[in-house]
Amino acid sequence: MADEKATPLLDELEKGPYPSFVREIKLAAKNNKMAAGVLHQLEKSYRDKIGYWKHGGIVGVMGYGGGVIGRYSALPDDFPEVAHFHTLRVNQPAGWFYTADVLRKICDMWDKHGSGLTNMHGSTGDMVLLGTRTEELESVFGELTKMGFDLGGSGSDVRTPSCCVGPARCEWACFDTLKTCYEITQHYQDELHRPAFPYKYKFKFAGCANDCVAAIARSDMSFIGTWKDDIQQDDEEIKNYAKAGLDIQSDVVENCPGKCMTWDPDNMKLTIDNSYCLKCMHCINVLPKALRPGKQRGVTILLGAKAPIVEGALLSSVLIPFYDIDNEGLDDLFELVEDGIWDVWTENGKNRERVGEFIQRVGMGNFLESIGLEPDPHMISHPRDNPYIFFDQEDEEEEA
Amino acid sequence: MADEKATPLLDELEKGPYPSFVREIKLAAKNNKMAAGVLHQLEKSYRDKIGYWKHGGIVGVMGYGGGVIGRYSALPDDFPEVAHFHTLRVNQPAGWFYTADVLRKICDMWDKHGSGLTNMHGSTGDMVLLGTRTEELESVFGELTKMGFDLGGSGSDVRTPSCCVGPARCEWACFDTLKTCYEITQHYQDELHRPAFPYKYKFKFAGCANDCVAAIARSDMSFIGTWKDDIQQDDEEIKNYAKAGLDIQSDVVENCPGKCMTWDPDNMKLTIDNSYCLKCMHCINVLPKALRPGKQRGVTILLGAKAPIVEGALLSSVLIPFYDIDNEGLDDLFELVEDGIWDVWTENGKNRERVGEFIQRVGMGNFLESIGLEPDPHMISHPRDNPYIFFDQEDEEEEA
Amino acid sequence: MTERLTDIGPPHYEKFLPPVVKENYGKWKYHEILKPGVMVHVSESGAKLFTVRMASPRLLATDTIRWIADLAEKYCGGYLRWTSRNNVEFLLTDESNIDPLIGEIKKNGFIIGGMGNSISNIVHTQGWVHCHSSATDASGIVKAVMDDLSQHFENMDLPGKLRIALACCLNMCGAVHCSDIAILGTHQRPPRIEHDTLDKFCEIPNVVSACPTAAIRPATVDGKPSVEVLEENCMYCGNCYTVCPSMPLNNAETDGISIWVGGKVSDARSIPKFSKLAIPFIPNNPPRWPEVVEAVHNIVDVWAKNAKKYERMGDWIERIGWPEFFRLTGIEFTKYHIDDFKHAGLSFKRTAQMRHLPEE
Amino acid sequence: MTERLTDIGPPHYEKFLPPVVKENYGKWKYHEILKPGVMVHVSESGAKLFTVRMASPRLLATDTIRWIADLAEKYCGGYLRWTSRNNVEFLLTDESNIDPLIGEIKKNGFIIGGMGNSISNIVHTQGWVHCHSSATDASGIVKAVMDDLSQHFENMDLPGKLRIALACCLNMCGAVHCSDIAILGTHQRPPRIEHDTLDKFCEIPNVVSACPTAAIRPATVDGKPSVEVLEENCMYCGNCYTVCPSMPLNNAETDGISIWVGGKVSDARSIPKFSKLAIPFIPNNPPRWPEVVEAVHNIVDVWAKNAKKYERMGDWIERIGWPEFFRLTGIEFTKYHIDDFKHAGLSFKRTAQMRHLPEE
Ligand code: SRM
Ligand code: SRM
Ligand code: SRM
Ligand code: SRM
Ligand code: SF4
Ligand code: SF4
Ligand code: SF4
Ligand code: SF4
Ligand code: SF4
Ligand code: SF4
Ligand code: SF4
Ligand code: SF4
Repeated sequence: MADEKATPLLDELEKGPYPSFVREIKLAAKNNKMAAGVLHQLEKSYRDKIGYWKHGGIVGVMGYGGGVIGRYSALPDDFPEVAHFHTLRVNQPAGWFYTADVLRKICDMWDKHGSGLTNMHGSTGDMVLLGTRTEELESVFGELTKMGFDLGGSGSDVRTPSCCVGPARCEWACFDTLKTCYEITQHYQDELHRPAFPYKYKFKFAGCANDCVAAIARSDMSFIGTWKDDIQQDDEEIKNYAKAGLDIQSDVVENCPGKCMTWDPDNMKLTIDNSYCLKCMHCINVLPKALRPGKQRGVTILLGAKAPIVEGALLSSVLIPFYDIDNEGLDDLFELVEDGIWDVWTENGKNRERVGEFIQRVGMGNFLESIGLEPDPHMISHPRDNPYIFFDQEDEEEEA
Repeated sequence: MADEKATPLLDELEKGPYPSFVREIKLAAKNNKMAAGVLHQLEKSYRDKIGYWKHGGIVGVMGYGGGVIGRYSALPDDFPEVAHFHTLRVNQPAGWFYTADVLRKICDMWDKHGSGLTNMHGSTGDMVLLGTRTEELESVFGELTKMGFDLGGSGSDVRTPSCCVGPARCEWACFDTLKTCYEITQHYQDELHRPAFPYKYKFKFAGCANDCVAAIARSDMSFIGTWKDDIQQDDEEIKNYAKAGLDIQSDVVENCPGKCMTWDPDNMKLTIDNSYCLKCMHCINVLPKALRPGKQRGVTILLGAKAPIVEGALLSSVLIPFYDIDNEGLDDLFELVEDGIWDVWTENGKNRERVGEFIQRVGMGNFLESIGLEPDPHMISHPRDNPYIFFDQEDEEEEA
Repeated sequence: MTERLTDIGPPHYEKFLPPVVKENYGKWKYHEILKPGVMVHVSESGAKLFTVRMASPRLLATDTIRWIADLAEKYCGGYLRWTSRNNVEFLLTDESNIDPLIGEIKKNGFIIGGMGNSISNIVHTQGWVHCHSSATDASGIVKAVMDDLSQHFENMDLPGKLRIALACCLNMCGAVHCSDIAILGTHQRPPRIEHDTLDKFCEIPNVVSACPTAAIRPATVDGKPSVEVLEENCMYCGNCYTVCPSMPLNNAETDGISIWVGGKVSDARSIPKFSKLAIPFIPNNPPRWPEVVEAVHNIVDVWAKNAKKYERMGDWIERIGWPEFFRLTGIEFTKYHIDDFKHAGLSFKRTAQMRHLPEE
Repeated sequence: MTERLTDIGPPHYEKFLPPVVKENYGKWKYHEILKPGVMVHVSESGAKLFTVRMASPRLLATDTIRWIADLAEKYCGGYLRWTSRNNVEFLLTDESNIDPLIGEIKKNGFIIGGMGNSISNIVHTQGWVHCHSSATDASGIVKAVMDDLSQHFENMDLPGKLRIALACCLNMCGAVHCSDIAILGTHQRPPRIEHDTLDKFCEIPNVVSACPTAAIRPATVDGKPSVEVLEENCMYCGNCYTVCPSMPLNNAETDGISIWVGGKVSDARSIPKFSKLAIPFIPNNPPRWPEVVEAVHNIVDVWAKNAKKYERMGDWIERIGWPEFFRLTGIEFTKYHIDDFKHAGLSFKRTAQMRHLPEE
């Protein structure tokens, strides 16, 4: 054990053009013992090719069941600074907008009470404050709430919702992602902080089918903006693109999954059969000055995405084909979620069964019935191809 | 019970332009009591909306475990003529070719020993002799073998193989479907007549991807003709089609799933990037005088199709991407089937588990290993998307 | 007495090949459909083989087979074949024989066609004529449906081939699961258990393990070993009945038919696919099943009117989308259409790509 | 003492929106990428908002955040945001501030880019920095891979967007299962059972039911209640460890990485899809995992060279076919690539449509 403080392996990762996390840990380690501890334990992990963290126990702030991930070093004698190394998940502002001011306040607080290390942001969307001791948790929480921040979710609760930048900066937002995200987050504060579900429940909001927040892949309830009427089209701008050398035929028309576009090169005229348009965004993406989503906008609401544990990964699938969320508001939705989905899932879901797995187990048809939604062919990519239909007894009586 | 012989409901089915099965039954019923019996029992079924056949017991000819389906009327008192009504499955000649002569001989025999009713043919491919009594079975069998015919399969055995008309009349046959069908049938006489498998095993042979015998949908082992080199192309004939008014662009090029064709209307020149051709047959189907399969021909062998019972229907999937069957012969194939597939399946398959279900249960990778075939990316539509890999212990030792 | 022959296999096909086929075996160059039901194959040698395709009800009396043999003798040197969809093919070398042959065929009440972009014969099964498993008859529905569609057999007036198949129970004999339109006999009730005989005819452990949904449990009824069925788990697959005669499923009140669409077998253009549920249930209504005839007619019509050239039913539906299929056909979409078997999740729409239907 | 606040939720986002955003909220008309890492959004009002996107290692020290805040104050009126892939976005209204800002960013060793057809930041997780479950580190591999690929972050020289993600175990935090390239920490051994503590820390029935393959059975070991694992049924998913700390899976000898390709999230052109297995296993080789870097580099290169404009990894592979993907990348195809989980059969090639590879 030559130089206890040497980190020859991690030092290798200070080299190279991309910003280095090792530089960050060292920066924090200058004034912060916990950061130094994590640096040295990590160097040992690099040497031994294995992690040295123990399964976290239940730690948290008073009255909350989530928001803190407990973490303990497996080698507390060697790295006493990180004997405790819990993280706090701090609910980010919708769209991840900050001011210089508020960031500095958080930094000051975290230097005082934690490791000085953060994740900006965690994969769910939270600001992750990386590493502190159990006895600091209440102080951190107190200072956060004073600044107007609160903790996000962890465990079997509503997880911190997140959204794309949406109408704040994007010309394609088909609904107000930030407002919806904020309002749903506020409405479900209790569900976010006090786990009462079979498993986690995530919300994500993307303003259009580009899905810049990966909602369809990683949220139990995914909101994706769309429209019903015709794409707004500016023929002059299309000509400009064509004149500037864009190959409308091969770049736009041939990539259209709806196969609903034709290009007349002689007249530089693009024609869209909007009744076949799948609202995929491709043509709009390529011709942002010429094409825009229609005016009759809303969301498609999809249900059930999750990572592979246990039954294999799922993508969300259509639950509500179209909802004019900005005009019709959230009340009906709250009702559907609370009195419908959560009620049924909480009542009948197995422990650690995400809502997507639950639906597959009980059957989408039964699930829809239990939450009071009509089956709609937009919910499926195709009808069943196996003949194993469970017929209701009632229906039979009628038919017989 | 007015007129015992009246069949008012069935009579309705003598009307209309399509040839009538009722007419056939009545025709036979003129001279044949069994045919009359089935007519009247059927009329009762039409009246009552239910079938009146009992589960068949085990009946058959000496030394054979298959080829006869036992059948008894559920109402033998009302319809004593069909108290027994067994069918014989007679192995058809490959390609369903007959001479007038041989048909007449079969008819004479069947009038004597059976109902005078047939199915030309059953869905597996057999000539089905519809309805006789247990005590007639040996006589029928004796007369059939004298004419050079034998029984087909039933039960857990090799089922009667069948094939498309192939090189006998079709210009697109990429291998000799009739010869292969005949030789495999002859080679597996024992397996065809003496059930020794977990369940049935069907062979079907189609000369090209049009699959005129539905091999990929209903045979455990499906042979489908294909080629490796370039489509044979006659540019003059293509011009003729175009001149005659065929729209090569929309009818041919735009329907090509390989997206590998281009049409130059000015020079009436069709160009195929054969390296991307999927051998789907479409362009050849539309331009039979101008395009033909390549010269380097063979088969793709696929495994596992079946109807839905129990685990859901399966289509066959690729086992051997390409095999030059006409030149390399059947010996290697017999070895693979007998010492490979059947050995493993018979040893490890569950009762009533088709080979396709068996492969899904044990895993294609393991199955290939056990039959000694190398994995090939042509066997899959895509690699796994779930992370649940069972690593071999051996591999790990090496890698560690 | 002569030796008892066994395991001789089928006769060699060469015995039955007409001379023109033997001479040109593997040497065919191209073919042309001359008119509905008539095609010619031309060999590299220039030889020609004419085929006349005749519809058949499949269930044939020996007298009809003799009549067919006579025709073959008169016009085809005695040669003929059946097709994989149970039609009869007369194989001629003398072109001038075609029309007289067709004349005789029609005179006897048979029709010709089924080639090219038409509806060919309905592949089907036994039904009430022979099978113990059936939820409906086979031949009767086939006759009624084909009477209605025979103009599409006799003409080539469709966008592409249309293959209809019928199976009288979920065992699905034939390739009905991959048909443009599949007509399927469907039970709606769990098996009736004949406790009296069950122990005698069936091996209880086999019965229990036969059930894919584990709905069957051993039970003692009136002192006898038997089984019980958890009715809410039963999906009426009939697998128990196949292994145990004392558990019949057929039921005059509740048996009937479901209709499936969009399957195919060929690899032409698109890959093979299964048929998907269109109509979950239509009660049996013999002798002519008018509701089934009407339902099939409607689906064929809507497809024929809307599909592009060469577009099989399934490819057409994939292009327009299932919501549009249900809208155009007027078929009701119900919870039964949504899969709830093994791979159900994969049939949910896992994308935001969507066409909104016109508001009506 | 003041009242303890709870359930206040996050601050309202409006507090942090720059004035130009508030004024033009929902009124943006179009955008243009001006150069790598710099874009402008133009409002219906004519107002312009410039965005400069800076790479971030995600793991940030407070001092770096303060430096970022300082830059925002100096050039952006104090306003900035983070993106959904953890990059920093400076929000400017004064175009002339762009270059000085970029100058300061680069001086401090950060880079800008990640826009348009480029590689953006690698979404990733905790690894050895914080998680108990990890089969590999996260940040270290990300750094090594991005060092190698940074030219594709700083330039828009690719056919389409390329999204890489990393998760350090099969729990797959982040959306790695739908990434163009996913780097996944992978265990290869069943859990070690710490029989001493198991009864104390874990509820045995929970542990038993947590296993998706039913590999875990209750057992008594040295007189203590514990469990045993049927090793041949274990697929190293780690679900048992999640519910029971006494069953760790990590193993310095056999842990490592698998590589997955062709997933996507957006609905643009094609629908979202899962990533598929490319390389089943690469051993851990810290600090710079050269084999992983090389493997990712190769896949990116082959894709960049062969894909058409806008063609995401998965769409490209679907066009050329998986056999061609394996041929072009030189990656070995093994039995591990063939699915054997729930929906395995659906990934078998159920068609005779086939491209034969050139013989080499
Ligand atoms: C911190 C974070 C990773 C990161 O570095 O960003 C994370 C970290 C953990 N995740 Fe996660 N997950 C994080 C986002 C995700 C995501 C992405 C998302 O939310 O968009 C997913 C995939 C989407 C999903 O929910 O399916 C995800 C899927 C999982 C799973 C698998 C769940 C499943 O149903 O398949 C587990 C296992 C479990 O829940 O038992 C898991 C469990 C965990 C645990 C709590 C470990 C455990 O077994 O208990 C990790 C704690 C690590 C630590 O020591 O800090 N984490 N986890 C992310 C949360 C930060 C935040 O709040 O912003
Ligand atoms: C006669 C025939 C129908 C017809 O009218 O054409 C037929 C009739 C029966 N089939 Fe079949 N199958 C017939 C071709 C098929 C086909 C088509 C084929 O072979 O190409 C299939 C679908 C392909 C397949 O094998 O999967 C087929 C799939 C079944 C099944 C479901 C098997 C499965 O694995 O899913 C059963 C049920 C069983 O085996 O227990 C079955 C069972 C039966 C039984 C034996 C009924 C039973 O439960 O034991 C039927 C006897 C009916 C009777 O009274 O004559 N039959 N059966 C066909 C055989 C005639 C011939 O030899 O040419
Ligand atoms: C005679 C027969 C083979 C046999 O050994 O008996 C046959 C014969 C021919 N088929 Fe077929 N096919 C025959 C059953 C099939 C089947 C099997 C089935 O229907 O169960 C299929 C698969 C159907 C499916 O995909 O579901 C089949 C799919 C084709 C196709 C592809 C059609 C498509 O577009 O998907 C072609 C090509 C074409 O017609 O352009 C084809 C083409 C042909 C050609 C043109 C081949 C040739 O050059 O000789 C033959 C005349 C076609 C016609 O009738 O228009 N044949 N053909 C079968 C006639 C059945 C009948 O009586 O109607
Ligand atoms: C800033 C950000 C949203 C946010 O709230 O943070 C964003 C912003 C924009 N996205 Fe995005 N996307 C952002 C994450 C995503 C994601 C999510 C992800 O990567 O995890 C996706 C889905 C990726 C996938 O499919 O796997 C995403 C798929 C797209 C697409 C569709 C690309 C495609 O061809 O599949 C577009 C359209 C385009 O670029 O032509 C798009 C277009 C855009 C536009 C042009 C929208 C606009 O008009 O403002 C924005 C600038 C694009 C750019 O960077 O080139 N954005 N975008 C995210 C930046 C992440 C980063 O730092 O790199
Ligand atoms: S998801 Fe759509 S609305 Fe949201 S940022 Fe991306 S492109 Fe804009
Ligand atoms: S949004 Fe997509 S589907 Fe609609 S017209 Fe544009 S490219 Fe086609
Ligand atoms: S499968 Fe091919 S070779 Fe056989 S008859 Fe049909 S078209 Fe001809
Ligand atoms: S055979 Fe099919 S894939 Fe090949 S060129 Fe012709 S249409 Fe295209
Ligand atoms: S489909 Fe069913 S009822 Fe019809 S013949 Fe086959 S087994 Fe019998
Ligand atoms: S019909 Fe099928 S599901 Fe119902 S009890 Fe019998 S085997 Fe089970
Ligand atoms: S992916 Fe696994 S190891 Fe990595 S943070 Fe998530 S749970 Fe922990
Ligand atoms: S790692 Fe997964 S498969 Fe293995 S024992 Fe644990 S839960 Fe079961």
